[in-house]
Amino acid sequence: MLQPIIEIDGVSKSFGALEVLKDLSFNVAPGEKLALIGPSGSGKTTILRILMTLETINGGTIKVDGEQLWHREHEGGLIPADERHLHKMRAKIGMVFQLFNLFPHKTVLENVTLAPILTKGAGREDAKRSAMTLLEMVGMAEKADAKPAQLSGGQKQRVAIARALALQPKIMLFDEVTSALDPELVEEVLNVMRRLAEETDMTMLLVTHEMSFAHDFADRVLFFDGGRIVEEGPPDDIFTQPKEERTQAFLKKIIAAGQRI
Amino acid sequence: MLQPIIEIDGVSKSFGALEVLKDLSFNVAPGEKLALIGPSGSGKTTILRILMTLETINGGTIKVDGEQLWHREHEGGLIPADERHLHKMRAKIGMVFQLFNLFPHKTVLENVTLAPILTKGAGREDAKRSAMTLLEMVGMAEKADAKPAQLSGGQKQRVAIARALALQPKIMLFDEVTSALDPELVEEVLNVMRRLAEETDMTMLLVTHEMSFAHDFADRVLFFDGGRIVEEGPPDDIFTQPKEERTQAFLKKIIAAGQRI
Amino acid sequence: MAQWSGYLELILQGALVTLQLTVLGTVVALIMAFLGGLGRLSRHWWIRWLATGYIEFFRGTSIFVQLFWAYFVLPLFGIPLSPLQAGVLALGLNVGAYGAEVVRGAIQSVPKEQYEACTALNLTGWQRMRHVILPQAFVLMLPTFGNNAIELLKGTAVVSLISLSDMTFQAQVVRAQTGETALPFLTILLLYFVFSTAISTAIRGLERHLARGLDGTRS
Amino acid sequence: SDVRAEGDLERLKEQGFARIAIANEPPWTEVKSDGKVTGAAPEVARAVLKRLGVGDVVASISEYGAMIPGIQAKRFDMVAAGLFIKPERCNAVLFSEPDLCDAESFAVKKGNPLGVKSFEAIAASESAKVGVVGGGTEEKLALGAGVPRERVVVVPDPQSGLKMLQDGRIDVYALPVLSISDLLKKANDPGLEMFAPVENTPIFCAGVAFPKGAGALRDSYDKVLAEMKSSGEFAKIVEPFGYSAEAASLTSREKLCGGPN
Amino acid sequence: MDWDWVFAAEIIPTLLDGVVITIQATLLGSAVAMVVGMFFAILRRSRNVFVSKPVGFFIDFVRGTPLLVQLYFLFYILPDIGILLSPLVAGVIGLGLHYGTYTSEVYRAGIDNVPSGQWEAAKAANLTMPQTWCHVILPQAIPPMIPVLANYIVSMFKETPLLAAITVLELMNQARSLANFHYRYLEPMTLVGVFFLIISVFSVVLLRWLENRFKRVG
Ligand SMILES: Nc1ncnc2c1ncn2[C@@H]1O[C@H](COP(=O)(O)OP(=O)(O)OP(=O)(O)O)[C@@H](O)[C@H]1O
Ligand SMILES: Nc1ncnc2c1ncn2[C@@H]1O[C@H](COP(=O)(O)OP(=O)(O)OP(=O)(O)O)[C@@H](O)[C@H]1O
Ligand SMILES: [Mg+2]
Ligand SMILES: [Mg+2]
Repeated sequence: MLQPIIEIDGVSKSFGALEVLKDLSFNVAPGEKLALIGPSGSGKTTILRILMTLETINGGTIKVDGEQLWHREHEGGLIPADERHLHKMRAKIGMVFQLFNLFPHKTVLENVTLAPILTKGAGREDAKRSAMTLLEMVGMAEKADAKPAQLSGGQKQRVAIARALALQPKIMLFDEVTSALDPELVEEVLNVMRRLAEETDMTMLLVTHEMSFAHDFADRVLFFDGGRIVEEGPPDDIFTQPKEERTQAFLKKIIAAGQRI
Repeated sequence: MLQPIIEIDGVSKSFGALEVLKDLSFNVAPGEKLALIGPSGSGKTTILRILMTLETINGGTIKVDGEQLWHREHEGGLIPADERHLHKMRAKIGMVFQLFNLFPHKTVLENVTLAPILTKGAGREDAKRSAMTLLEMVGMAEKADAKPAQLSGGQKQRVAIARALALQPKIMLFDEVTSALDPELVEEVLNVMRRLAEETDMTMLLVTHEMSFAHDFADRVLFFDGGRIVEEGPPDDIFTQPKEERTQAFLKKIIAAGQRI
Repeated sequence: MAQWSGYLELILQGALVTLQLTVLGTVVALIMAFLGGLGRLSRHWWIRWLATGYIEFFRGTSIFVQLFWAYFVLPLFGIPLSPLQAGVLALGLNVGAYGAEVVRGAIQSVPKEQYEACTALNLTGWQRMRHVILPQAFVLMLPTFGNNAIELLKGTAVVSLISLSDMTFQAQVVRAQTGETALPFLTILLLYFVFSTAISTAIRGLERHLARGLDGTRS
Repeated sequence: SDVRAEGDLERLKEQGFARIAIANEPPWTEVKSDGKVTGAAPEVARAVLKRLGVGDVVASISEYGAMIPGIQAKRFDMVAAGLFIKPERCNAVLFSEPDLCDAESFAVKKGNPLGVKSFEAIAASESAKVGVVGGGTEEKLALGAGVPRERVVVVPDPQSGLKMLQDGRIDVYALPVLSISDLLKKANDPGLEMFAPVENTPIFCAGVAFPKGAGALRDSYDKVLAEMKSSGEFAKIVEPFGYSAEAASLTSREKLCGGPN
Repeated sequence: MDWDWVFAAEIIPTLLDGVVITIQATLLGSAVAMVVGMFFAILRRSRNVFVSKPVGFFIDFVRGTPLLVQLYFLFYILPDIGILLSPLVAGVIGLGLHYGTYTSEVYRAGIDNVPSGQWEAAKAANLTMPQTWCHVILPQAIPPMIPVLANYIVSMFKETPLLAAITVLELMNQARSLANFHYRYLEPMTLVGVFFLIISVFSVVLLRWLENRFKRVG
């Protein structure tokens, strides 16, 4: 088997007294499309935020692309990573947020070119050209000069995807990227993500409440509850013949709420 | 036939250039339970707000309980009513709002007793006693000393109903009183209103999107579109064999959205 | 050093005057803030004008000019004010003008649904203000009122310039007696800080007391 | 206004005290640490008023410049601060006969490094700065001798002026002899010395100032003052403060005002 | 007492000299306040409590005590420890420090109002801290601050008369000096009031404009 691109090993995380992740371990293979599902508060977002270094961890180790994420090797042991190391590691990872988090004072194009110019020293013209290609791909090229405030939610999210892609990360993290959207706008964003999954060999981690999308999209599904992995497997298994009681109960509730799986 | 308790005659209302009500006329009999239904923006809320004197009218006349609402008779003609006249007329009418509009700085009990004490000069103890009877009726007696912020939406709305009843109005206006509630809380409010409809002979005007409730509750249904009455009749007729095309289309859409009628 | 205790007493006498000015000034400021703030929201244009004129004039000109005017010029028009009266009046009117904008802003930020509920309950305009709008708006006003009170406290130092023997003035006197500058000034700096801390603590306490239940958790 | 003026003394008698303005500039005027008002000028006024039947004086400390406006604004009944009798002041207020006389002096750094002996010398020097008390006689002397405005530093009170001389903010500090000696004694600073009398300046004599229109009161005051001067009581009061009783007798108000007042 | 037009006309040039100093002190004081406020805001956010707590206390202290006394302190006491400031410099530092405590609040609020998602997006875009501040946070935080900061400049302008206490010959001091000299308070004080009123009417207009201009970000 290939060397995993993400190796999570015994990670724990608490907010104050609340233990959100408990001795969590799993790997992700390069190019794998992984869906994280589970009830609210089960820790899905927290994992993605830890991978993006937006939250620290309390215990365990994480390797990304063969290198420690939160630590540096030093005289045989591990010491906490410094900002320089984190900066280097972040270059491998991109993230798309539930609430888009576009920069409101910059145009669509500037949102996409900002990071390449600043962090990769890309030339202004080069950056623009690649940005336009990406905007083309997400169907937002003709809005390049608009400000985020002038866009619909779905359009914003497509720009946010282009922005994350502009750094050419090896791993993309998507945290409920459609849940803040009006129902009629969800599909346009999912379409972009479908194309992305088909056309690139990027590793993708997806947190979602859209079970049917997770089903189509993922190679493998992890079902979380209470900060632990309760069940994992290919989507066909998880969604049609879940083994664990908690998974069954969760899916039942989803179906009762009117979702197709 | 009895003298109508509400006589709306040729009323028109505009917001700026937008004509919201167009030469509208209809009567309401004493004790009648009337449901107003229709698509969004058709002017239903506006009628209730005009009856509650929260909006002025641009033309036509309204009589409530045999007296002009927005005018006073003067030397044979009609002149606009002054605040004193409006104050007198408002005593006949109570209203329950979509967003409850409880007074957040007062307890549940104080919310209910405030108006009787101030406007009817009720004694503090008398007012409390009647308020407790009303809170009993809406099932909120044990929360008498809570502040609104400590209540769920359904509880808030039940208090709001008790508050409106405390002034013993002849007419009660309900404007989508359940549409801001979580689905599981809707029923508790509708139950209170059902009891109210059965046990009192108050005149009630109800704006709602809950077709099945309108069906059970109302003696007569008015279907509005574009500021006019398109069709009216007993609920059985309107909901099961609507004559007008627009009514049919509206009900079809409602059913498609999953509502029972 | 024995003498110093006498001087300290002098400064404490000044502190008393400073407190007196602060309390009386705050009372005047509160009254003016409500008059001005409600006046700006009046239905009558002339009341609105009057209130706006008051607010803009007193916020527009400096407290110093107002103080010197009250002290030296008003007597020429037959309104002789004692230094204390002039100080209280100038400080109260000045801070009241700032407070009026706070009152107006707070009243306007009470949602319009609250007004509508009052109409539906047939409350009169005054009842609505007194029982529904002001109690809610007051909580919003408090923090800024606290800041205004501290501004007023600091403003009292300026009245030493019209020879009212407040704390700053007494520090000057002590300085003239002893030739010692650092000690009296450091003493009064400390006293002012104690006063302003007392004000902000009191306001925070009041705020907590009034806000109780407004954002309470559901039980 | 004369009708009221006749009543001035009666009024003072009735209220039992006179409001006087002082400057807190020893030995002219001084507030002790226990708040007691003393100094040569208030002591003289106190003794005279006692004989007139007015029990005591109540003093407010004021800038020199604010004293005459203060009298005009009826803030004080009189100024007993050692205000020099000068023609332009005689236009604004009524003076008693002279009581305290003193010559002008300079406080300078040890050895008078700039060698200034007159206001003209200050004017002639390139950069010498002279400190004067706001509204005092020295300000007019300095400006009159041609010292430019920027080099006449108006100090807010006597003590501040001395501090500024010590700190080198001013080069010369001009005040009457007795004031400077008192300040120097208190400061006990071997780096400072006094130069007196200042060349080209007369001996100045001060009197008590009354509002215009209080002529009757002033005349009664003068009468008692004259009696005290001849009985030697006057000398007993002023000489302990360092003033010469004789100097005051060598001149008169008429001479100092350059005419009747 | 009656208004004397001749006297009023005579003193206007002297008062204008004072206006120049007043404006100078206001502008310099504002510049100090802007910079100092920024430092206060940043230091108070520091994670090191040995920095944030003392700075917080200092800010509360300066805010809670009168500027007049602080000016006395700067002018008359600092020389004892060998720091001799000219009157205008002491005044500008006093104004700047005092108002710096206000502007630091404005900066803090402005920075806090930038949604936390912006910090996170910047991190996800792998920007460094300085890049995040310059390209993401400050461009969003500053525009809404501008009207508030301008408001404080106007307040400062109205407090410059305090500098009279440390012998700065600004407008108010010129007026007092004239009043002392001529024994007339009516005209100088009234004229000063009129000057202040004129300037603040202009500044109200300016402030309204700034509020409209910077109301919307992006
Ligand atoms: N910054 C924080 N401080 C305190 N608790 C937090 C914080 N962030 C998350 N939590 C808590 O951690 C737990 C896990 O949160 P997380 O956001 O990872 O859940 P999730 O699985 O993404 O849920 P959802 O489906 O609702 O987004 C929750 O109980 C949440 O309240
Ligand atoms: N204060 C107002 N100013 C301007 N337009 C208004 C105002 N209030 C209502 N309208 C407009 O009047 C029309 C009728 O509004 P109304 O609220 O009466 O509709 P409705 O039938 O209650 O709709 P809904 O079912 O959405 O509540 C709408 O087009 C609305 O936008
Ligand atoms: Mg989540
Ligand atoms: Mg409606």
